Amino acid sequence: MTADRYEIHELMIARIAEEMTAEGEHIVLMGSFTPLAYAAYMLGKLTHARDAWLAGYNAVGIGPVQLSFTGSEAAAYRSATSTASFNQNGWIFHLGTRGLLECVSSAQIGADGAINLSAIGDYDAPKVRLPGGAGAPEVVQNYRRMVAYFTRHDRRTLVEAVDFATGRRTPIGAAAREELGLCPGAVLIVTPLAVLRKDEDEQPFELESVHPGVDVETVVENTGFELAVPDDVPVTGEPSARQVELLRERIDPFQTARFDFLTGEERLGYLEDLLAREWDRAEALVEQAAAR
Amino acid sequence: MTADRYEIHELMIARIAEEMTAEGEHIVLMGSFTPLAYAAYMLGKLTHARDAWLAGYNAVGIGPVQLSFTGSEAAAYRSATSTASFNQNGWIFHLGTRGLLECVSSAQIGADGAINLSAIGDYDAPKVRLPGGAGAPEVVQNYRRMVAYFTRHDRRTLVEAVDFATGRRTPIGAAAREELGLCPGAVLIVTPLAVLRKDEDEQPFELESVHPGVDVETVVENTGFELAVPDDVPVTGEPSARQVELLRERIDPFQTARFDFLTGEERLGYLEDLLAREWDRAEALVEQAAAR
Amino acid sequence: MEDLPGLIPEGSTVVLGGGWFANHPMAAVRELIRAGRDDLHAIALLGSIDVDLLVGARALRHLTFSMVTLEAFGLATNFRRAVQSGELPITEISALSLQVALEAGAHRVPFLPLRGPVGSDLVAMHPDFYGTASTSLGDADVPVVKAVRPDVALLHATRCDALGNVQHEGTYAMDPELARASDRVIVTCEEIVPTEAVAADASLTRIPGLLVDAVIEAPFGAHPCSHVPRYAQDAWKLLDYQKAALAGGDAYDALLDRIRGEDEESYRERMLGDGRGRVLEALVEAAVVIDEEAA
Amino acid sequence: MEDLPGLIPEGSTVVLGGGWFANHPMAAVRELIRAGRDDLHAIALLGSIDVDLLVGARALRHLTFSMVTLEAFGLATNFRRAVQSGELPITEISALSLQVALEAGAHRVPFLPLRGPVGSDLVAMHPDFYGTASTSLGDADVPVVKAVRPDVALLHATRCDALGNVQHEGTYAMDPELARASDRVIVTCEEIVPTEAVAADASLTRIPGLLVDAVIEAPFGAHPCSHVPRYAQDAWKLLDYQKAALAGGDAYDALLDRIRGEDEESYRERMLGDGRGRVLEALVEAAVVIDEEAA
Repeated sequence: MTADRYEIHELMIARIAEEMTAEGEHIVLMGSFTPLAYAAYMLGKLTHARDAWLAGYNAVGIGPVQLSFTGSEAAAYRSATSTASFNQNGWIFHLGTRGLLECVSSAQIGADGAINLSAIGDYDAPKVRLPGGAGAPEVVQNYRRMVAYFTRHDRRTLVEAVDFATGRRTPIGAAAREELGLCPGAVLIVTPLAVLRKDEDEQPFELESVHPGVDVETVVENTGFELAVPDDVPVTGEPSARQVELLRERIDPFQTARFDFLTGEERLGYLEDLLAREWDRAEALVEQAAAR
Repeated sequence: MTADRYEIHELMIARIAEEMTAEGEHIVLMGSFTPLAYAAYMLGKLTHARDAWLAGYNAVGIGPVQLSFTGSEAAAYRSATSTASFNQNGWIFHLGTRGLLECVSSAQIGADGAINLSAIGDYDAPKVRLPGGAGAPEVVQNYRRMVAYFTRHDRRTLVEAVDFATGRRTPIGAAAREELGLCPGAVLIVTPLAVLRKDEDEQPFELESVHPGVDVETVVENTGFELAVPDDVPVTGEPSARQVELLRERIDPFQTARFDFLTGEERLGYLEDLLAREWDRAEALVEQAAAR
Repeated sequence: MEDLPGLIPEGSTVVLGGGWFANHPMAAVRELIRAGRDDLHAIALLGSIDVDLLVGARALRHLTFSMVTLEAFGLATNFRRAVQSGELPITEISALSLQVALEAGAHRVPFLPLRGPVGSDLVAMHPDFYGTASTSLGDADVPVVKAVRPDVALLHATRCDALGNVQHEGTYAMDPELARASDRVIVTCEEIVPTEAVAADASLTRIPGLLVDAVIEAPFGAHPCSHVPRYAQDAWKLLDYQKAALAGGDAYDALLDRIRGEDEESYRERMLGDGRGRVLEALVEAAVVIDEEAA
Repeated sequence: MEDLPGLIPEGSTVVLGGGWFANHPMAAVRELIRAGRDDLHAIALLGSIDVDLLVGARALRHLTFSMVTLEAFGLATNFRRAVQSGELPITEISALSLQVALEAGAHRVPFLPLRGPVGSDLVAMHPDFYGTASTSLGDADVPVVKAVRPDVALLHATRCDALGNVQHEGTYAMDPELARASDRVIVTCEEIVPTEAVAADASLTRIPGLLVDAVIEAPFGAHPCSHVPRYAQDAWKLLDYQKAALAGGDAYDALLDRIRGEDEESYRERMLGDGRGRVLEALVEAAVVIDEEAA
């Protein structure tokens, strides 16, 4: 049953969660701060991918954790069935052949699927120095599935060529990947307007689906690189009522996944609000303990 | 105070224990079955090298353990301050630069310090197939000190050239070793007759000391390779009364370190005796528990 | 604690433990700022306020990193400014490659092979770090990274004993590998305990004492970062920090002056007095694992 | 338990967990003998009765090892005879190099560098395993070993859960790396427990369940080897074994026939009945750590 009302980030989460499968030997790791992706992992784990393996920080085999700025880490350890150093996890999951799904959110993505997390403008004299890619350069290369998600779909984000390729999945074609011993899997882009995918190195990104109410023209106009548009473009599936309920009540009651959709000015205020609720919850616990 | 009475293995243990120092960043590991060496490690740890680091099995930072066939492993874990897989210990201690003292007991040792733990006779059609060297090939190369000990000193054991070099410390000279980033340190041979040492690749083993009552001629006659004999050969220091007491009462009450001095025929009977005492101790515990 | 900076020789390359907002050695970072250091080459795997504070206090002459970010609070303001202005020379290395390079340092080998970031522009940019190997076994063009051996590792842990054994109950990131790779290892910890307490749960010991040169007791030593399961990140003080950094000028100078004018005990009183510390502890308890059966 | 041999394809390369007399997967070894296997390539890091029994039962077509010995009980009789007669083809590799080669397999890289056994005759004997590498970073002639990726890892543990998480309380040798290196991982354990029991002490989990293909409950599954802290090695039964092996002929055939004619439950009754198991457990308790203060 489709939800009567949902927000766009909930649709994106549900679409990304489709990529979560319960393939036994693969794992999904919570790495650098990407709350929308985390919500998708948890949603998959609570619905169609109950046997999926999750990890975060040094905790491996964790349960689905409620997202919060101050609680996700603690919940990960409380539910973990094992722990391992970043290096051990790096070898086995990130650099091995056992990574299932990696979501990245970069400043730019290019026609070739390259992502820029380093610098806008000249690398050596940047207009904006970005945070850097953490493990994304290796991870987009070695995981089974790569999803780049963006909270805006425009020609400044989806560009012909990125200013700097912090990471690039190469090759992309399944046959070429398998020949090199790499896991096959397309590059997926999920935005507030549409889902794009690239299956072959020599072919452009294809428009996989447009979200309800979005017309194809809008997507093409706002994409800075050539887009293959099939004759019949499907509409992205909407989240179910149950998915939306799980997201709002269980997975992300503090709405951390909405965060990236705010403008810079809105953010700090939203954050203060959200943190006030986390604080109240903790303070209530302290008061309860004092009362006992 | 020198002990009034001691057995030859106790003298050998005390001499090997001298090589135990408490150098902070170095460690001594109990690996393959060499009870005489273990006794030396424990003796050092209980006397002049109290700060020494010991490890055994996956247990690191262990206390001095009483030697027994069935108890050393359990005692190692009970006293451990950390654990690590063989690979982690391999990298950090064996293959790193932190191994202090490695004792080996091989079938043969050559004039060049090579040890044979693989085969007597032709390797491909051996007269006696030996156990193999475990980690000795890497360890004799990378540790600070290498001691080869033998329970007999004869020309079949100390040979001009080994039938097969399972391992060989190379180079031996301190300057050449340091140039390669290897820990400096001589090759020492400790036998029931004497202590031999080799400090330079191009120089033969030198007679460092003879044990009390052994004449130099006997050592030379029973050594299968050229031996440099100084004008004045010192006598090996005898174990102190306290050392012998520690060995007999604390470290090795079951006398496991005597074991290698027995002939093949004597061994199984000796072992049965010794094991009967270990069994009695455990059975008494079961009976005590039942009585409670 | 005041002796810590003296253990770090002039010009040292210092690698910082922890990752993201978890368990950075913040008490040690503050102490370096109090000592007026301006000579350090920091290596940060997944840096946040640790790096931004060192940059803001002009303690670094170079930074090697894979990421520096204040995540939800925004870009790392001082880091961004200093790189954009050209004031801070940087070496950007992808995280897994940096991890493997430090592991190579720990293993005392000159390089390690890995399934590397072949499509990244960082590879061509750093040919002295990202290389290829061929072997007598028939391998050709295998991606490798060059070993990194820091002078000093600066780590924070849950508890240590006098022998230097180090236990983390929660996030330990790659602290064990940093300890193995570095010539000198300095560990601050929530508490120093008797060795018997360490031996009682030896599987929690992440670093054996023989690798450790100094242990220093520093309660709340990761604050405002988290030290789970003891306390959560102090998101409120992180927000205050970011506001001061964004304001810059006098506001940020005042922040630095307060740190320089107090010791760690005064810092704890200022930051965690009036029961705030207990709320940070309660946040750990308040964290929710979703009941899969009920969901 | 009876299904275990079916999980190991014909001709598999099988790496055995444990080391010396500690924690070899002996119940699994016996089950392979019961199934009449004669097709296996065993890899034994530090083998003892596990290898000698497989060789004595003619289960192996090849053996890769660094050491096989019955230690105090003498040379491994069947191993020695089979190699001396030329019946058993072997590949002898030094232990640290074999460990590193398996780690290379685990890391999915073709080789790893290490400070190798350069003086050993084994190096020249196996140029397809011990190699050298040069790199674009300027390294030349760095010793390396070729990756080893076994088909199957056969391990014994203290407890597992249904998700395949594996905990060892005592000796785990390099079982974690064997699990990572091998395509299929089969673990016997003293007991299968609920996942909550595993999560209660997650730092004891040596192998995460996603690497594990099958877990099988096998109490005393390491016997006559040790599984500390549950039970010590059964030196008395090891001595019986060696006497039969030394006698050879009918005596050793009778030993094999007894194993083949029973299941693991009968084996436990025969070996550990009448309270013998409790004594093996008491031996762990009887072990002595020397009091350094008193000594």
